[in-house]
Amino acid sequence: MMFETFRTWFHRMGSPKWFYDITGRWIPWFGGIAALCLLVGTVWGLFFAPQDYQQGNSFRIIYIHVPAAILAQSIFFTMAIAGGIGLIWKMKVADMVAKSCAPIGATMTFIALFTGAVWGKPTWGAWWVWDARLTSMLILLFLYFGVIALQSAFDSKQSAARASAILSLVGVVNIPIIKYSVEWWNTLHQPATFTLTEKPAMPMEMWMPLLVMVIGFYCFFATVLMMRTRNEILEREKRTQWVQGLLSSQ
Amino acid sequence: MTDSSVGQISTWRAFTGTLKRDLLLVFRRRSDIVNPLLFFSIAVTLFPLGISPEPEFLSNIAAGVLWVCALLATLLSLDSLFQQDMADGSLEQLVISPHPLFILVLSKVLVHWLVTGLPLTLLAPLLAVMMFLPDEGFGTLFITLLLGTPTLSLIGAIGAALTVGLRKTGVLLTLLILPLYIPILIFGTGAVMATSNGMAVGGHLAILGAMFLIALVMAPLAAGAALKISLNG
Amino acid sequence: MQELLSGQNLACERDDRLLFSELSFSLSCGDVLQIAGPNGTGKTTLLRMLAGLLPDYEGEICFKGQPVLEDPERFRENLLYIGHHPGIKLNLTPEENLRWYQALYRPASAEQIHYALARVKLTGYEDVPCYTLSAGQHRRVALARLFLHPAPLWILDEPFTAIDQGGVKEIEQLLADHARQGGGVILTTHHNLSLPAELKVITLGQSRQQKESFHEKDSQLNTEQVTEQDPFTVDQRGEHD
Amino acid sequence: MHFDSFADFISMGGHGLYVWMAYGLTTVLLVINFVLPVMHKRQLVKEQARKMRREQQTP
Repeated sequence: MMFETFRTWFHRMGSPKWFYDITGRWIPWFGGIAALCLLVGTVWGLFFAPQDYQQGNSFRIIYIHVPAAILAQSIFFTMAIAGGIGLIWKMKVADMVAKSCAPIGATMTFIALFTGAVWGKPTWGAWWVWDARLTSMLILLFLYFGVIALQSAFDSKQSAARASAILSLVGVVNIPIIKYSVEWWNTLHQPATFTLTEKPAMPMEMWMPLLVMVIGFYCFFATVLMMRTRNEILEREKRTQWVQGLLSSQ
Repeated sequence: MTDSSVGQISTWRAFTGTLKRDLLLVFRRRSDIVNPLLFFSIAVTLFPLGISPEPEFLSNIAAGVLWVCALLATLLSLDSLFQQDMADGSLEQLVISPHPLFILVLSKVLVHWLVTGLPLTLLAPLLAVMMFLPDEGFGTLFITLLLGTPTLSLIGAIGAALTVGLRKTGVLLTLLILPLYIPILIFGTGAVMATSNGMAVGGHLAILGAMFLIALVMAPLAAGAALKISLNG
Repeated sequence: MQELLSGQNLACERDDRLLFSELSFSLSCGDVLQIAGPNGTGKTTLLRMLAGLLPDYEGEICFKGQPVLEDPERFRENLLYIGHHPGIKLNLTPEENLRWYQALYRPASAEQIHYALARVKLTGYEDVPCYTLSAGQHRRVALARLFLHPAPLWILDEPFTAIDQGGVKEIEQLLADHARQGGGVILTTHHNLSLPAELKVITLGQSRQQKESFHEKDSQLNTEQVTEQDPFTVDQRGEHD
Repeated sequence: MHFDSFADFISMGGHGLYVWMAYGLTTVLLVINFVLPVMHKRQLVKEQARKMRREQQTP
């Protein structure tokens, strides 16, 4: 019974029109929650959260650095899963979702890198330190660039989607290996440097805004992802009647 | 039609047949073997010239330089892995032959390693002398390259398969593959440095071996799937 | 006669362009099927699809009544496909080229390979690197596989490209013999085939002509060109790419 | 409220440059990420309108 329900849902999900309609209803909700959480989280993090006893107020960068870093990785996973679904079940919508993930993920990775570097300046006294987290973020950014470059190198949209799906799946297998090896490499070369975010115990007032920001970032990602996928649907299905009707009515 | 269908279809024969054919092709065009080796030697030479010929300094960076250059030499030779087969139509024949595609891909990757990875590994100790690698490091360098270069060929095959159908590959292959090479580089050089510092390297080698096995299982499958896509690009 | 290959409701869409749809056919043992139609109507695509090189299509292809996707290996063992590019390595001799192909299927002795090369008029060229041979001779090396690999189903994309008139006659004879012995052939060609056996023809691109009127002039021209096409013009085109 | 005055808030205990740089660039990038699909959609609608007009002119 459960399985049947899931299958019909999965099947309907594969229909671009259905996906377009349902996400049209979801976008305001996700967008609203995203705006609310980002606003509340920022105000809370900047005004009300206490400052760190070691790092002072530069600590407040954590409220964007950590969510961006989390998102950078989960978007890569989302992209690979969507790509895999598109590859196995030949689902067009999944291909489009995977394609829409890449630029958002690259942005998040860049935000994580940039905020990490800016945070590093007052903490370590240098704009760039070969810290394990920053280094893996840098490699992740390269992986994103690879997927985007491969995506745009193909003439055929179908082949582009398939090829980048394979690349992102290969990337997903590699991400834990890369992370592990970079961390190991880091301990080898810089023993006992203190990392930016790993605190033994953060007080409640410090991590609550962080939680709010993480939720906000996730909702923001969902919103933009749906918007991009909807555009992708419009572009690829522009010969169908429903898209033509929909576009000309606006 | 001949009436002699004596032999049976055998995947092993397809594997060795492809292996023999590709080795023969390389043998006919020897520059495919020599060019990566020349690149390797020249690139290594640039470091003393570009940074400093001081023995103490060079011995510090020797392992890293040798590994990075070996990696780049492999990368540059990957471009042609499937290119010829794509152009002359024999790639189509590989794909529709009654054998699992990953076996045939494996055979091509093996040839690639035999003509680039293996010679690079053999040449590396020689260049290591010029880079003043500490004596203890030689064995480890050789073993890590022996374990690491097949992984480089395997992972590289995925990138080569993904880009073979494109009109202009350019640096795309490098962009796709280099980030995936980083773990191998880290553990390869890490092992050599560890021996130079008198530490045990069993762990490093085990990890390199594990990465090789993962690549051995997964890369031919991924490359095979990528080839099928590239044929339709 | 037993059915060798059949397709039901085949449709192919490449990048939002519908090449053909609702295409059904059936190839029995003893049939020769020609795919005809003007350039760009999907002849090669259809052949690639039938050979299993195209993963996305709609409809179903059956080999001896069984869907190809259920047992692709069995289908592939029984298929001989020669594509647009002959698949010949220029740095290898004809004999070495054929030896590799036979390694993929059933091994052949040197005598068998020499016999096959003799049948395509390449005696004396067995040990010569292929880059010294002409485009027509490359095609002949590929066609020599027809004598070596006893597959019932042949799919040939423009097998007469760059082949001289005498050669075309022989290959036509070969196709007829293969059909008489119970095999099936699917091919595209711009030649007017003269076969003793009955020739089935599928013409692609007709429905499109009806829909898009501006194509009409084009396609009329094409049917005339097909009959008059000189093998040498094809030859030159083949060498360019 | 953690800060005593607005100036205090801006200076962030001497780390103002870093904090505001991080937050500023992030805001810009997030806004760009949001605006791009909106513009893209507008462009798609415009293209469709243009196509409709063309088809009406040459039936």
